[in-house]
Amino acid sequence: MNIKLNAPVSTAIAIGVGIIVLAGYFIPSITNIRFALLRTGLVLAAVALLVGIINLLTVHFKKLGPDNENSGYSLILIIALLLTLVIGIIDMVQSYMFGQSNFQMTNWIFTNIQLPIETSLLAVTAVSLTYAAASILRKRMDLFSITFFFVILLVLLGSFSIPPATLPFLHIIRDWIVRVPALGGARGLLLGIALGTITTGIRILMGTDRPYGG
Amino acid sequence: MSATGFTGIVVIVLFLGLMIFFSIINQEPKQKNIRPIQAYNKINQEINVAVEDGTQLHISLGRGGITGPESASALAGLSILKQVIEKSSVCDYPPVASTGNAVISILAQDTIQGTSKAISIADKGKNPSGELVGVTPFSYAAGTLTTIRDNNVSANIHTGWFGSEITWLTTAGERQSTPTIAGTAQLPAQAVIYASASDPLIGEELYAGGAYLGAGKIHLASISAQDVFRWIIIFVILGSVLLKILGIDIFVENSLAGSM
Amino acid sequence: MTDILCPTCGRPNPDNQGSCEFCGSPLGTDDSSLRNDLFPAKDINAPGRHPPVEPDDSSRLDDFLKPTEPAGSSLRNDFFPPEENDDHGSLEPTGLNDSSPLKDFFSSEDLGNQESIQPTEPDDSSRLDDFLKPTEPAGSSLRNDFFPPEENDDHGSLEPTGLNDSSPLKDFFSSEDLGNQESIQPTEPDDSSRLDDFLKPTEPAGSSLRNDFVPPEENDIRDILEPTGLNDSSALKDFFSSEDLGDQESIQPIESDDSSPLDDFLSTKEIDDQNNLRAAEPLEDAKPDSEPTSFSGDSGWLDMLQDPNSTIDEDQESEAAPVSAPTVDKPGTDWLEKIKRLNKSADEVEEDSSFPDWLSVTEKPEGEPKAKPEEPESPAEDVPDWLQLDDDDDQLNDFLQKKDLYDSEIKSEDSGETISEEEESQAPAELFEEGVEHKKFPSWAAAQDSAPQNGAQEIPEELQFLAGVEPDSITDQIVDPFQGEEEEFFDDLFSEELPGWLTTASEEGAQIAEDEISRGELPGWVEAMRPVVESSDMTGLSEDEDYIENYGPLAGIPSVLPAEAEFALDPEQAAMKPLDLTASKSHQEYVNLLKKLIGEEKKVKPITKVAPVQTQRILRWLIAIILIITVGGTIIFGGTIETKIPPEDQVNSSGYGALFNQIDELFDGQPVLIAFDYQPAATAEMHIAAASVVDHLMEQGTYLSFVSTQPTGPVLAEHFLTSTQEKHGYIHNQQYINLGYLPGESAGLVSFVIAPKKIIPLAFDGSNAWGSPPLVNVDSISDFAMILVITDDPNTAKSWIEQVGTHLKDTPLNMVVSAQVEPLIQPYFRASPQLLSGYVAGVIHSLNYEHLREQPSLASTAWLPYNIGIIITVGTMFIGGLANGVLSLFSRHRARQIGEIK
Amino acid sequence: MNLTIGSLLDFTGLGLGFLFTILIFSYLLGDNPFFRLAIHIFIGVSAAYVALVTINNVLIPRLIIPLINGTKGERLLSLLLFIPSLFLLTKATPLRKAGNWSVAILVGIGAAAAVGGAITGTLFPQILGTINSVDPSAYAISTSRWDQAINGFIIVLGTVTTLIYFHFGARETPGQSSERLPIIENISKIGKVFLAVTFGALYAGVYLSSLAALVERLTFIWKFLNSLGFTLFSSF
Repeated sequence: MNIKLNAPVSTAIAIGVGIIVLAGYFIPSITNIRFALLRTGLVLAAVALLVGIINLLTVHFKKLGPDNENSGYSLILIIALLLTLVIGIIDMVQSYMFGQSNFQMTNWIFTNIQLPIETSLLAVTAVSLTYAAASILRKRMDLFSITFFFVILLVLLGSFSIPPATLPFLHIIRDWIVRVPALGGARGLLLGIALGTITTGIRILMGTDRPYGG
Repeated sequence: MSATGFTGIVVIVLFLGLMIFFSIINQEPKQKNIRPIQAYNKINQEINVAVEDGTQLHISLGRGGITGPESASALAGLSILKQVIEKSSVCDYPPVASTGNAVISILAQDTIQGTSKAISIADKGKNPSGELVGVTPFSYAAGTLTTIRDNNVSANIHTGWFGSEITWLTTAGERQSTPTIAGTAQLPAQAVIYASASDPLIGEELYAGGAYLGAGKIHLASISAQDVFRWIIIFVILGSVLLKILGIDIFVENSLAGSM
Repeated sequence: MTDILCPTCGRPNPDNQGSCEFCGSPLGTDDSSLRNDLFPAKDINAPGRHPPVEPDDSSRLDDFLKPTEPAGSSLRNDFFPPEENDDHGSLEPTGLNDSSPLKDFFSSEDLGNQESIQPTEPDDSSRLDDFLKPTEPAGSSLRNDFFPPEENDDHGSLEPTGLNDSSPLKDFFSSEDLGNQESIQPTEPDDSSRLDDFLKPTEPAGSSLRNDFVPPEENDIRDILEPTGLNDSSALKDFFSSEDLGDQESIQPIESDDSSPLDDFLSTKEIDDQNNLRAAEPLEDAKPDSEPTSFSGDSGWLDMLQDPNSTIDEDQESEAAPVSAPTVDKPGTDWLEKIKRLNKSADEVEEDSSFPDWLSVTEKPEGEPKAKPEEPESPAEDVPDWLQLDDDDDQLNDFLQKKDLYDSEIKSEDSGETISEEEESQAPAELFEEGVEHKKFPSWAAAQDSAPQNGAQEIPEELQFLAGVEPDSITDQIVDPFQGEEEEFFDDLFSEELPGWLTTASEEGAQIAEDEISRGELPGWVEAMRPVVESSDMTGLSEDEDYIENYGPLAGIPSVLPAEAEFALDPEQAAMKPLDLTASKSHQEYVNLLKKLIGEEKKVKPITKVAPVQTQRILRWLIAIILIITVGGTIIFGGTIETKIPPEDQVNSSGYGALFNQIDELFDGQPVLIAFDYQPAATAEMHIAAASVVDHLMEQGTYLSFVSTQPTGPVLAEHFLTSTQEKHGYIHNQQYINLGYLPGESAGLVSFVIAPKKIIPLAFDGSNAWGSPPLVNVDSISDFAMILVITDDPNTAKSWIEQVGTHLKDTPLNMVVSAQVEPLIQPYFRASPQLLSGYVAGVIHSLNYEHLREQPSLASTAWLPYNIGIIITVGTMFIGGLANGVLSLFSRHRARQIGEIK
Repeated sequence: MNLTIGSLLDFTGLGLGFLFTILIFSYLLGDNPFFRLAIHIFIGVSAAYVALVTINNVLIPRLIIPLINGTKGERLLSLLLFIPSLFLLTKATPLRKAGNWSVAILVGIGAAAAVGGAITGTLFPQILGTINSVDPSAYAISTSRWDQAINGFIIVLGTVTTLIYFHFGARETPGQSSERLPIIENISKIGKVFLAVTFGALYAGVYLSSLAALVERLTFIWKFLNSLGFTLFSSF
């Protein structure tokens, strides 16, 4: 076990907090402590988000400069970020000071810039997903891939329903696939993931994995 | 304490005991009695390629939060990151890391700095970034796209929590003909990874990264413990099913039911 | 066996003796002592026989440190600047504890010193003594030279002594280095440089520079490291690739501020530690054997040097002496001159161009090395030997002995004396009376010898030179002549010679070593030096042979060296001989193995990189065009289509049926919690799926509370209302409230379940969240009439079910989910403790829901293009998949055929 | 007047939405500066938006307001929260080491949440669900008994074989790669099929989501063009 002791405080904190929170899952009497800690975690996560955004800004500020071919993009990113932030703060002030609710300007930006972009990004994946599914057999021609490929086709066909061309039989097959074998496999996957999750967590609670700068 | 609570504690203690037991028993960490996983072989291979090629590895750690069960996949991703940094320390260009969650980003930076220091990459300019590239799932994916393209990336390793935005990352790798090793705990994203990544990590293979990349005894012990527990689960399921068929209501069910 | 004549009483003493057995006076005081220093006791010839004084490692080290440094620990500090100490913790995981790296480092450090100095002087101790002698006033100068000044910077205490006093010494060292590298290296296969060659394949840049400039220790270290652990050595690479490399040697003495080299240096250190650690343990025993071998040769010709007339043991006469004697005479002057020339000005660059000549000659051995057995041991095995040498070094013992002598001498001397004074005072009278007497020594010894003298004599000149007059020119000088050829040259040398002493050092080789020793062969590393001498002879320096002989200052040589020796041994033969002798079968195997390894290392592994496939892009375009045209066309021309209500039994067993029934039972003003837990990207599908459901809720007149565990959720909720439920015209705070963002993912959810008012005290707009009448009585999440979660993420869905669903009493938990979530949530709907009361999954369920409500909404509008999209996709996938499958089978078949043909 | 401004804003918004949709769709032709422009704006906007929401919904109500308006206990608690928060902020500065312990709190919580969540949220419920899948009485929505029994067994088989598929332990035979016991190897093949089915079903789901987005975007584009007056096809 690679136990280093040069960050004993952080390690002790991580272990201590972890054990209390974990115990809170199983021992009802300390549930309150667990929630207090969880709330602390929420606030800290929020602060961390600010740190992350400062980090994001810093990174792009660093990219500014004539020698970086992408500095233009970074500049745009910074402008977009700061502009939205300023508008949002104005909104916030209005909301708190003057009771004008619902962050209209921010929402406008969100609705007309972020939302279309996000939806478009997902829409474009339709093409990528079709391509990926079509080329799976070239990548890996094995039982797994063949099954995978035909199950995709079956489930898609089972979802298809335009009255004259509806295939009720396929609907039933699709339903059955989703309900039975897919569930079996998913349970196995989830149980396996749970096992992996538990060991990963326990390693941190043991202090052997210390990603927190320990 | 409820039956569930008691069972939960038993599970944890059992895991802890198994992990310690295996880490003591397995004195030779080099001796890996574990099935080969292609994706991890590929990571090792790609590290070598990056060294010889003067390219970078790109590791994205997903967007999972730290305060939920998603954290585990990000933490597993971090231990993979650590191993990759350690192993690719001879690279001219150390790996570049990207995340979509602020806490993970901080952790990635800490991991990078800690690891780099341990291996004495003193030149900070060369340090991998660990930056937060975007804060919503798709902005994270979009930011990571930029990272994949703008850096001299020879391979992409996506280990962490992703949703269907992983499609963008895996196909970006494919478009550039760079190998993509990806794994996540989110099931739909796993399906996408399976279809579009060149080397998918399926299910809990993601959590075995430390063991396969040589993070030490405790990681190997972890997967041994997982194996033991796997069989316990299997026997519990099969046993209970058998008893159920026989019409016997059993203890196991009562122990677990509290949480259902 | 040669005896040393006591300068005082004139009686012979065993040459491992520090002081005269008869009169007790130190043997080092006269010229013979110097010689002793330079060439350690011959007694060590016999393996296992140790000099009388055998300090243990630590004492040796201490001794080593003491005289050179007022504060012995400062040396250590130099080696381990503070930052590095900080790092120890981080190193621990690899198994190092704090102290071990230090120890290891020291051992390697010593090795480094020995090795690096060896080239000029065969004997560690004597070498070190020499080093120390002139440098002693400022011990730290040694450090300065070996370790870039920056390190000294870290230690205020050292600075004054180190930097101030050391300038002459720096000169000395710089000249030393120049000497070593320019003139001596070629003649002597320095281990480090040899190993450097080893490394080169992996390090494209700066390798030649390294050879020339990198302080010897580092070279050695690298040698040790690289073969054993390429992975770990990145830092080393950094170190070497860094621009400073070249400058370190030349500039360091002048400038002490640079910090980057320090880092680099540190990095190498750490890696060294690790590697050394790994290597150190197994090696403990082997060393003693190796040393003796090396001395047998030394002593032989030492004797001759010492006293040409003295009786020489038969063994030595026949073997050792002859070997060394001839080599001694000729090149000695060459070297000295070279060094002098180098030191004097940059003009030498031209002169140095002569090096390539002899280098090319030295390349001769290239062919030979392949057969040579010495090298064989794998890098990992090498390391141990090195370390061993370090630990129980006879040479060191010797050195210590002598050092003691020197110490006493030095202490008695005025520390304020100039170096030249010191040197003169310490230098054996015989030697220095004649001024050039040192030329008597074999070239490699002489070179070493000359360096200090240069330092002493040419200080002013060199100081100027070092002061930055032409540091670059030196760099150039040194770099140019060697770059390409040197590598090969040293490679060869390495392959030949390293084994010589390494193998003997190994336990396995102990016996062989004994044999060799008894035959009086030169040890490998001494051997290593000889070929250079020889080569220098051949490279056009040989013209100097006559010259040397006839030259005034060397006139003494004929009298010093027995004539027989010259006849007896042809230098070329001498160079070859040990190679033959050391070749055993196992060695041969090792050589082959190592060669193979090196060869593989050099091989450029083709990196299989698939070129971006053009067809891939075309296929993507094709898919995109097909999809957009068909779907877009359907949107434009298609309109809506009539679909049928699904059969009743199907509805009853479905999630949407259950949800519909529940909502139908809700009434005016009942609080309903809606979680907008999808990401913005999924807006399209979620709007289609949820529009009808939320519409239904609003129709029932429920009071809606929106919450989200995602930051974008609150605005999505607003967007949802404005874009899909415009007709209801719900007003915030009156018919609905947006509670906003619930941070902390599932943890936040758990908190919210227990105390919603505490967790979200304020609504999204900052107003009181729980003030409106329908919510006044809501104290826990169970007080809502219904919970509806709209999500596209199976884990969010699972979190809600596990964390919230389990805490609900009578409140039903329902969901509107994306199609991808359905397989994962439907078991909760079907299982007996029904945690999920109802759900709508994707566009398909939504259409059915709309049918149930008999109010077509978004799903009905989107249905036709959506289904056209599905069928087109299925077609594309099928055709594409089939084509790819056939292609894949075809290529497999072809591959198999090719395999069969092969 | 307000109406005009409102409709102008609406139209600008639609125009922006249209523009960005086209810019993103241009990626289908290949990576290009327009696409990059769009995603950089997107990253900036989304980051700012999330920051705003975080400040507004977390920091202000939980950290600032209790400090100003709260009772003594609340103020104390907020102060207690303030300290690690401040240290965490050092992570954005060169003094980042100072924030390690704050991060350690988060990691501790995260690890515990992961373990606790995995045990209570996945391990127990999924085991129980698997066991109950063979029990017709455990079905809330009942179809035929036999049907359910058979399906139950298939689910159990799928769960167990998939679990076995992940078994890591193997025997190392010298000179060869590690191999698992033949029986495990064979069973895991069945597990692999179940996995493939699961992935196939999920993949189809993901695809349907993205297809819905595609339909929505194309509809939006069409609507926008229509609103611009492109009534070219409306006569059809």
